Amino acid sequence: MIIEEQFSTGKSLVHSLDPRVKIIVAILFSVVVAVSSNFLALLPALAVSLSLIVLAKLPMRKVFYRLLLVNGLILFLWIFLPFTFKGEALFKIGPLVGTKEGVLYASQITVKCNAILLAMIALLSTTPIFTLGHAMGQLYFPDKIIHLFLFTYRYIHVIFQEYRRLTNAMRIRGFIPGTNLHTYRSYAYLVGMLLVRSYDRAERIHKAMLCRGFHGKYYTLSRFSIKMGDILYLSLMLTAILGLVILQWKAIA
Amino acid sequence: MESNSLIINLKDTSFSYSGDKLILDLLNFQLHSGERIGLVGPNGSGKTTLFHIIMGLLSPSSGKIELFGKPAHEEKVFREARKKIGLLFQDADDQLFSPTVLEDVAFGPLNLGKSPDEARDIALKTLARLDLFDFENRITYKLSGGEKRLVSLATVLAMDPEVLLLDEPTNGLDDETEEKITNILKGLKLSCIFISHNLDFLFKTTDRIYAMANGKIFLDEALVPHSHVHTHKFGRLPHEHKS
Amino acid sequence: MESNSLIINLKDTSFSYSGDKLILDLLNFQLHSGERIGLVGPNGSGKTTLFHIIMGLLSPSSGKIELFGKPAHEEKVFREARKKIGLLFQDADDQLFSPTVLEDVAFGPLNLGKSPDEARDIALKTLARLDLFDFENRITYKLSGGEKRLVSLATVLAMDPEVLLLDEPTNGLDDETEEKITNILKGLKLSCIFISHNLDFLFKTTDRIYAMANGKIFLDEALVPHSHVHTHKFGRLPHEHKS
Amino acid sequence: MHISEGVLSAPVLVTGAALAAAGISVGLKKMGYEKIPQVAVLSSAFFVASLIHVPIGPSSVHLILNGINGLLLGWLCFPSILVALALQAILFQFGGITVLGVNTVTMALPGLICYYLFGKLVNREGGLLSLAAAFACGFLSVFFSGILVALSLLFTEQSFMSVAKLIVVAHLPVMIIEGIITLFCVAFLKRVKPEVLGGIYGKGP
Ligand SMILES: Nc1ncnc2c1ncn2[C@@H]1O[C@H](COP(=O)(O)OP(=O)(O)OP(=O)(O)O)[C@@H](O)[C@H]1O
Ligand SMILES: Nc1ncnc2c1ncn2[C@@H]1O[C@H](COP(=O)(O)OP(=O)(O)OP(=O)(O)O)[C@@H](O)[C@H]1O
Ligand SMILES: [Mg+2]
Ligand SMILES: [Mg+2]
Repeated sequence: MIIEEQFSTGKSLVHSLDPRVKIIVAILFSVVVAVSSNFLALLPALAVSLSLIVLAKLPMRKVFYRLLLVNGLILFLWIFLPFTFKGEALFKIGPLVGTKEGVLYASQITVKCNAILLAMIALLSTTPIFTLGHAMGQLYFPDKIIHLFLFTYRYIHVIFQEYRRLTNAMRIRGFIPGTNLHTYRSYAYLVGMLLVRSYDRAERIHKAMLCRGFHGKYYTLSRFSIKMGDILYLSLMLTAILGLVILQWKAIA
Repeated sequence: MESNSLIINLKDTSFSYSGDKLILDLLNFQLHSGERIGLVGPNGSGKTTLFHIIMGLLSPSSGKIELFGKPAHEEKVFREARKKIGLLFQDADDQLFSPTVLEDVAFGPLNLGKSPDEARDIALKTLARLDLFDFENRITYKLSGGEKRLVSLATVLAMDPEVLLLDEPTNGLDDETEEKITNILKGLKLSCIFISHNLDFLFKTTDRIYAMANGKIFLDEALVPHSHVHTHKFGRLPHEHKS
Repeated sequence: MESNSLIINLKDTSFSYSGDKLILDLLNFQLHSGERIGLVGPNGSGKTTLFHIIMGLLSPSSGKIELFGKPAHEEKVFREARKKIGLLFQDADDQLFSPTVLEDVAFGPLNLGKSPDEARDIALKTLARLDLFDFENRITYKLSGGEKRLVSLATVLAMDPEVLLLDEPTNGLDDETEEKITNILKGLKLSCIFISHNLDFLFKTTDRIYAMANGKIFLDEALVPHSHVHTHKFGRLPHEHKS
Repeated sequence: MHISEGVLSAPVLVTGAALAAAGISVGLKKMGYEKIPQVAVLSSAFFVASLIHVPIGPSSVHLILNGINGLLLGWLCFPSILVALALQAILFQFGGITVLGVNTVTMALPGLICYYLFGKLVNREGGLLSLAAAFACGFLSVFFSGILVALSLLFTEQSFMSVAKLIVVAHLPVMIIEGIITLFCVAFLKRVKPEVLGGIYGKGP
């Protein structure tokens, strides 16, 4: 099921790290890689995130499948960029001229994108979503966002079940989706029904909260304790990220 | 349709939801054309699951399913079969998703390729057949529990199925409505399986009663009247004896 | 708390959802301290609605409500009362809204002004009392139906209520969990009202059973054992007699 | 509709993040603590609904529904969409951390615009006008999103011109489908439970 957290359970070093450390590293790493433009920095970055994946001991096939799914837009760019980018001709397909600059630019995007994706899988997807929520709370993200985030993920599961039951109801009555008004109308009704039910459920949840003395204030109980390993890992990763910054900066200069 | 032909045939079918406990355990079951079967069993014994397996909404982990003589292991075969097998869900809230009763009842016929006018006609006739006059513009979401049940039944009957699978059709109905449904179902010339905890209802509407337990189905030959002491739910209120 | 004092007192209370059908119709009902009451009634008879009226989650269209001797017509009185009356919702998914079990059970105590450490302590003790060891870090949405019920009960008990209102606490539970809950509830020294369709459960846990119908509540004095002939569900399979 | 990590330039990313932060902080101000469960459950519903793939010819597209999200949530569609996108990024790596701001703006801003343009019209008693407004809401919300995606690509690199044009054109069928779905969905809500359509603040903008 697509809403399950496929990579969140495991016994690797990465899984056991303090989630706050993982969030900080993931953000810094993503930002630095996203603004880098030189292969001298990008290729090492890709190496870093690959090693994180290896450390996390994730099933390679599943990771690869994820990458494949997400690289759609990138593939799309590859069809265009080599031909629309002005520069030195590299190859020809019929009347189209592919430029060296275009190919380089497309490669740069590809490396960047995958380096960040891999790091996100290795760092964020290896943490249960609720733990991430709590950790973000401790990192001073706005608490309304945190509670919205936690509540939303909690109820995605309930609503997904309702969605499944309604689609079953459609299937057993011979519904076969096609490109026609009947299909679109039926899906619109399905969405409408989900919204109505969610509205009712929200009301019941609010009542349940009132019954337990809710008066507009949320509390969190989670505590994390930073360990020696976390500090070590954090310093190592900060050094690596700093290295990437220096590489990129030197390449420009 | 020739009589006595095999409509549903489950051979050594097993199923579990999450890999642990087997809900169906090498279950064998057959429904022939014209048969009327009642199915009883304790809560959680897997009756509903069995219906969902038959309809192809869940896939068995092992075993074979044949529907109308064709082996069914892909969606395509189930899609054809669903045009001929009508399922009533246990929870009426799961069955209705259109804004109005008319649209919901017409949904099936439309899927079978009827024109909007024909579908509307069929829907109105089916509603009339269940005495649901003036229901067509009611909002499904606002129907009472019993009304939802009746309309759900209408959505199934509107597809003119050869086989009816009803999951606790009398659940939550008042006595009057229950009698109405019982009479309607008695009158239908269809093959059918009715899940119910209400033996009285099953005696009136089916020919044979099976029981489900431990992932298997048994023919319950011992379903004969016997007597013992019990207390009764609405002692002082007017009540009928069921089960 | 003196014994026999009036805890809940509904006088001529009426209620309807959208102005049409009266769900509660001049209903009178009283709960005294120490009383244990079972409430039965057909689907849609308004049992859940009654609980929501008592808790101030719905407002009656007419009539008077007194809680702990105080007339309750404003949110403030209900807010105080909710600290002493624990309500278990019919759908456990409405009750368990926090990500983890510990947070959910501690939610009530925190709102009552306990410190996070105290709340944590209370939560852990309540879980232990229900034999829910090692549950604190479980994810609520991943619990099974029975586990969800037990944890919901823990969230209510953690607030140390004087009165328990449970809406179908044994619904959808397997026999083992049902027995466990029955035993826990038998042991609690609280005033309570339990809604259930399961008479067996009500016999074991309550002293008196009321029935709800036509918007009113009746004392079901005729809930005494009597005997008559009937057939039995699982004739041949091993079975227990319930209701 | 979201842009992958690594495509956009730093200035575009920063601008997106800043705009998103502004929208989100207004949204959060307007969202009292007691509204959180309601916004969250609706956000979950939108999240689940966006997993629905509707066929279009031989291929299929997933629903976006940012128009109707805007109609129901107004300014609160910023936090709602932010949370949904964050979950998508963590669960299946659609989008990501650095593009979160840009993606939030491309989805939520059109929703908000539709809320102000059509919120009142859609809630009007019956009539063709209200249905037309619903269609326009679904259609334009996707159109605006497409434009915003195209703009963020163009500001990154001039050579994205043809890609950007293609993205807008390729979304034309999606706009039509979203228009139709929004129309029927609004019609459904009006008949079944108008309170939902009244939006989180009660009655339109
Ligand atoms: N979606 C699901 N995921 C996991 N377990 C499930 C699911 N649905 C049902 N089960 C479990 O499978 C078992 C059989 O369920 P099923 O609904 O088929 O029983 P049933 O005989 O219809 O019971 P009832 O009389 O209560 O309707 C139960 O133990 C139930 O908890
Ligand atoms: N939010 C609501 N809006 C309108 N009608 C409602 C609402 N909730 C319940 N009803 C209606 O009020 C009546 C009483 O419902 P209630 O849930 O109180 O019954 P119940 O006795 O608890 O039934 P059950 O045994 O099925 O739980 C039903 O007819 C129901 O359709
Ligand atoms: Mg069942
Ligand atoms: Mg109820």
